[in-house]
Amino acid sequence: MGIIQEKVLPATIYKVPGMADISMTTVDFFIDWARKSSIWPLTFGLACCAIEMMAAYGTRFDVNRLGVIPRPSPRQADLMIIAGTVTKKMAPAIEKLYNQMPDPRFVISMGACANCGGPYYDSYSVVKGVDRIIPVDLYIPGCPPRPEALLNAILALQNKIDATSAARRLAKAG
Amino acid sequence: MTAAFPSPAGTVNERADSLLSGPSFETKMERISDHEMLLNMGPQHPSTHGVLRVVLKLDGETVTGAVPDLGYLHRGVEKLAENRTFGQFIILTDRDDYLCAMLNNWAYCLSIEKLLKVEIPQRAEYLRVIAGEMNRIASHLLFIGTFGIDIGAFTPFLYAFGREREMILDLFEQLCGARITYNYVRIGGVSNDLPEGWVEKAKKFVAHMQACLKEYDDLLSYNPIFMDRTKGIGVLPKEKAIAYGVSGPNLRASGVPLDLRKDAPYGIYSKFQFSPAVRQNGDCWDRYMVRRDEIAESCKILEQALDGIVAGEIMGKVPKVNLRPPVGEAYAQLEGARGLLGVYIVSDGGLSPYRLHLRAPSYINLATLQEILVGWKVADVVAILGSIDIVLGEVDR
Amino acid sequence: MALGPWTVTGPWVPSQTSDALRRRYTRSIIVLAAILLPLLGLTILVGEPDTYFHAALNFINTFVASKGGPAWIGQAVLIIVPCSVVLTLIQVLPVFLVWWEMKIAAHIQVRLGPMRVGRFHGVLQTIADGIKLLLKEDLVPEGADKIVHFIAPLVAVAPALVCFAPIPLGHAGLAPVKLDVGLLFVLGVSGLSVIGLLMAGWGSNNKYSMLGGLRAAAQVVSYEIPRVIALLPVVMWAGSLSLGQIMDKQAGLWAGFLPKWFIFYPVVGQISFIIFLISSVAETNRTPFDIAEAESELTSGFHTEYSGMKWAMFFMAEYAYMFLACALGAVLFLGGGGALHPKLSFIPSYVWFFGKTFFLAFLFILFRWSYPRLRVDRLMEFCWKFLLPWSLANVALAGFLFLMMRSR
Amino acid sequence: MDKITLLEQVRAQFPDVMEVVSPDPKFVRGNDELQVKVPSSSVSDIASFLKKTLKFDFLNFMTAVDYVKENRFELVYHFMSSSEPVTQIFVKTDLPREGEPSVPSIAPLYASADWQERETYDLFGIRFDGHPNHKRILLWEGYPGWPLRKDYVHVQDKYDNGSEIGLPKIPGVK
Repeated sequence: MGIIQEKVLPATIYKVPGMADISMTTVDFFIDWARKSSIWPLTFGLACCAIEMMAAYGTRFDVNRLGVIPRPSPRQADLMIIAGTVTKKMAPAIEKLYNQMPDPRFVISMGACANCGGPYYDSYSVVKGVDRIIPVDLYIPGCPPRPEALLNAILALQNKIDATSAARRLAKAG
Repeated sequence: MTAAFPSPAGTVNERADSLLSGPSFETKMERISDHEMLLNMGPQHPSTHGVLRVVLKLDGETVTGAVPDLGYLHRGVEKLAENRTFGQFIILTDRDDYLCAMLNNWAYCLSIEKLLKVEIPQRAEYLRVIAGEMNRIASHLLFIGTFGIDIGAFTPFLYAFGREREMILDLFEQLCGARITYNYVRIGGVSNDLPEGWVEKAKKFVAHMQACLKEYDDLLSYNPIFMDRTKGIGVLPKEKAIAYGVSGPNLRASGVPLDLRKDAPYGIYSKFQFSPAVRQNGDCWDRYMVRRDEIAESCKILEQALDGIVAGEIMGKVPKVNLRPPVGEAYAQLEGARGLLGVYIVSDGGLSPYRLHLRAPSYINLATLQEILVGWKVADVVAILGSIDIVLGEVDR
Repeated sequence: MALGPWTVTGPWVPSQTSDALRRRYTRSIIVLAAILLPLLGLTILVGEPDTYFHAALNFINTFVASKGGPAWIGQAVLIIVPCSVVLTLIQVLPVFLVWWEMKIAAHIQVRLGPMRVGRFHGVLQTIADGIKLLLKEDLVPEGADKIVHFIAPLVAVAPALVCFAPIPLGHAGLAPVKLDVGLLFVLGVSGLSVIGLLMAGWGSNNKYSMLGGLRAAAQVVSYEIPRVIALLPVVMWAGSLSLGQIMDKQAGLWAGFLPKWFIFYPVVGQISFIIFLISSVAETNRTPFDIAEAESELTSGFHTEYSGMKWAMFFMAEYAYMFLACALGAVLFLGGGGALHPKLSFIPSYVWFFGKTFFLAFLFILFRWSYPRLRVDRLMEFCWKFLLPWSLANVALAGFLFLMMRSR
Repeated sequence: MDKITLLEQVRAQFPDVMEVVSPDPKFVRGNDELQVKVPSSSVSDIASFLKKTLKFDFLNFMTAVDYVKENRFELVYHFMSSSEPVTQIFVKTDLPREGEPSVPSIAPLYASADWQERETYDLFGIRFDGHPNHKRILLWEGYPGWPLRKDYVHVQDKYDNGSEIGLPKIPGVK
C-alpha cells in the first residue's frame, strides 16, 4: 500500500488509504532531519569494496558533502557499511561490532559478496550474504560497486531515515 | 614472587589463555608475566589494512610479543579454482590482490601461457607492461596514503589516493571499463585495445606524477616528524629477510637487489632501461622510500613503453571457449607490487585446473611481523605493519 | 607544483573546466566580501557593547532606586549578564569551530567538506550532529566503573567553561570577571580537565581507553610546565598577572609603525610565543601531539567507549580548550583588543580580539591537517629535553634584557 | 649453474635422488628448471644441503598436490638463490594418502617455510614433524576436515543453513 507523503511544514501529513491521516509534528521532522544529515559510518572495510568505500571518502566522490564522517570506534558510529566478503571466521566479530553500536543504527551491505556471497558463492568458508547475521537496511549491487553507487545508497538511506518517525507512528496507529 | 596474590579472574595466565583461546589462535607466545598485558588489535582496527588480528603482549607501551591471527578473509580461492574454467578464474585473481589486479591477472596468464606454449603478439606485451606498471604506481600511491594515515598525517592520503590514483583509475576505466577489478589481461593477450587519445593522456599523467612525487617529498617523506617516526624503526636485517622469504620492496629495502624485472626479465622487460630501487638499512623509512622510488622507476618504464608501443594484434591464437591446456604443470612468477607473485598450475587436460597454488607475497612477508615488532612501542607497531604493506585478500586467499 | 586534479583525463564534472573555475572563484570572493564587509560596518556602527550595558545598568539602578528596591539587584545584574553572555558564547563557538575546521580541512585536502546540510556550504552541519548525538542511545560498557564513567565528561568540560571568566573579550572592561590574578586562575583551572581524561580512560573498562587516558595525563601534565614558564617573561614585563593590565601594557607603537605587542619584543617575545604555541597545541591534544586519541593506534583513545552526548561533551571540551589557548595567545602576545594602529581604533575592540583569536585557531587547524603524529616517548623527550631548557633560557634572557632596558 | 652440473652435485650427495621424468609422453612441463624427486624422509637433509653448499638460500614457495587417482600427495618445494634468481630447483616428494601423512619440517632451516607448512597442514592435513608451532593458520581449530583434499565433503554449519553448498560441477567437465 503506497504511503502518499506530503511534506507541508511544519507538519507532514501521511495519507494512508483506509486509515485516518497521520500528521507528524515538527519535532519529528527535526529529529529525522538531524539523523539524516549526519550519518557517521564505522571505518570497517573487509575486501575490495573497502577500497571503493575509501575512494568515496576521497577527494573526487567526497561523501563528507552529505555530512558523513568515518568514525573509528563503533560507539560513535551509527552506520555500518559491510564492504567485502563476510567469512565464517569473521561473522562473530561482525555480530559483536553490530551490537556495540548505539541504537539508531543502520547497515548498508555493499557489494555482491556482502549481499549474497558474490563470486565466492560456492566457497566453503564464506557466509552467503551478511543478512544471515545482522539485519541489513540497504543493499548495493556491484562487484565492487562504484563510489557513486555508495553515494546513491547514502541518499537512499537518508530518505529511509526521513520516514522512520512516520513509520513508528503508523505502527502505533495501525 | 610474581604469583603473590592471584588477580580476581584467576591467575594472569588463565586470563591470557581465555583470551588467547579464540577460534584458531595459537599460543606460540611464552607465558605472560604479571606486569604485562595482552592487547588485542582485533579484526576491526583502523590501521590493520583489513581484517588482520594481532595480539600484542605489552609491557607498558613496549611490545614483548606479537602473534598475528589470520584467516578472517580466507575465501578458499584455491579450492574454487578447481571448479572454474581457465577463463573464469581470471576474475578471482582480480579480487585476490585487489590493489594491483592487473599484475595478478598477468601472473595467472603467464603460467598458463607457459603450459600452452603460445606466442604472445608484441603489442599485447606492450599493453601488459603499460597496464602492469600503472597498476603498480596506483598500488604504491595507496601505500603512501595509508602509511601517512598510520603515522597520523591525513592529507597525503587525499592527495595520493584521492587525486593521483583517481586519474589512473580513469585511464583504466577508459581502457577496460572497470576501476579496481579489471579482468583485462587474458590468456594469450589482452582483452581490448587502447582507445584513441589514451596514449597522450597517459603521457600527461606520467609527467604529472613526477611533479607530484616532489610534492609528497615536501609533505611527507622529508617531514622531520615522519622521519622521526619511521627512521630506524622495525629494522629487518638482510639475512632474516632472505630466511623469511620476503620479496619485493620489503626485501629491496633491506639491501638485497632482487627484482625479477631486471634479474629474470619476463615478457619484454629486457627492452626497458630502469634501475631497481634498493636501499640498505631496511627500516620503515627505507621501505617507504623504496616504494616512492619505484613510482619514479615505473614512470620511466611507462615513458619508454608508451613511446615504443608497436601496432599489431592484441590476442594470440588461443581458443576462446573450452580451452583445454595439455596435461602438465607450470610455475610462473613476476614482480608484483608487493613481491614475487607466482602461480603454480597442475593441469590434467580438463577444462579447469587440477590444482592451482598462488604464491602470495603478502602472506609470506607478513610472517616477519612476529620478529620485527618485538621491542618497539605500540605506535611503532602501526608504523611497521603499515610499512610491510599487506593486502588481506592476498594474505588469506 | 602538481597541477590540478583534472589535468590528465579532463574535468571530472562540467564545473571543473578552467574558465568555470575562474568564474566560481571570483563569485565566491565577492559573496564572502558581501557577507563580511557589511558585518564589519555594522560592528563599527554599533561600537563598544559595554557602553550600552553600562547605560542599561544605570537605568536599572535608577529605576530600582526610584522604586526603593534593594541595592544588590544592580550588582547581581552586573555579574549575571556578562557571565551568561560568555557562557552562551562558549557553547556556540565550538559549534562554529567544528564546522570551520571541517571546511578548512576539506579545502586543504582538495575536496569540498560539508555542503548539503543547511543548503549553503553545510552551515547547519554541526547543529545536525549535535541533535543527532543528543538522541543516540547512551551506552555504558559492561564491567565499567559506572560513576567514574559518568562523571568523566563533566570533569573534562566544567574547567573549560570556568576558564573563560577572566579573559577580556575586547578591551579590559569586557572581561566578565576582572580578576587581578587572571592568568594564574586560567592556567590553574585549565589543568583540572586532565583528571577527566584519566577518569574516562580508567572508567571505560577498555585497554585502548586506558592507554589513551594514561598518555593524555602524561602529555598534558608535562606540557603544562614549559607553557607556564614561557609566559613568565610576559608577566615580568607587564608587571601584573591581570589579563586586562597585560593587554593595556601592549598599547602604543614602537618607532611609529610597530605595535608594542609582546610578540615583537626583541628575541624574548618570539621565543616565548613559539614555545607557548607548541605547548598549547600539546595541551589541547591536537596533532602533532594527539597521542591521547590517536585514531590509527588506539581506535579513538580515551573516548572509545563514549557514545552520544557524553562523547559530544569531550568533543566540545576539546574545541573550548583550543579557543581558550588561542584567546590566551591573542591577549598575551598579540595585544588582544588593541588596534593594529591607533588610527584604526574606530573598529571596536572585540572585533580585534576575535580576529586575532580566529587567526591563531586557523594556525591550530593548519597544524592538525599537515603534520603526522609524534610517538609517545619522543613527545616526552621533546618536552623535557627541548622545550623546558629553552623556556628557562628564555626567562633568563628576558630578565637580562629587562634590566638593560630598565637601567637605560 | 645449469641443470646438469646441478643434478650431478645433488646426486653426488644423495644417490637415491633422480630427476623427475613423467611417464606420460604428452606431459608438458612449463619450466625448464631442474626437478628432482626425493624420498619423503630425506627432505630436510636435502634442504640443508641445498642451503649450505649450493647457496639456495631462498625458499620461494612450497605446496601440496592431491593426486586422488594415484592415491598419493605430492609436496612441491621451490628453492631459489637470492643472489642470482635465475637458478631455481623444484624438489618433489610423494606421501601416501591414507593414515597420517607426515614429512620432516624444514621450518628450522627456512623461516618462510613456517607459515607455508602450516597452511599446507591447514588445507591438506599433512603433518610436518619438528614444526615449531604446528596449528591451523587460516581456518579455526575446530574446523571439520581438510578443504583442499579432492575427497573433501563440506559439513553444513549454521551459516550455510539450507543453501546447497556442495561444489556444483561445471556441466561437461568429467
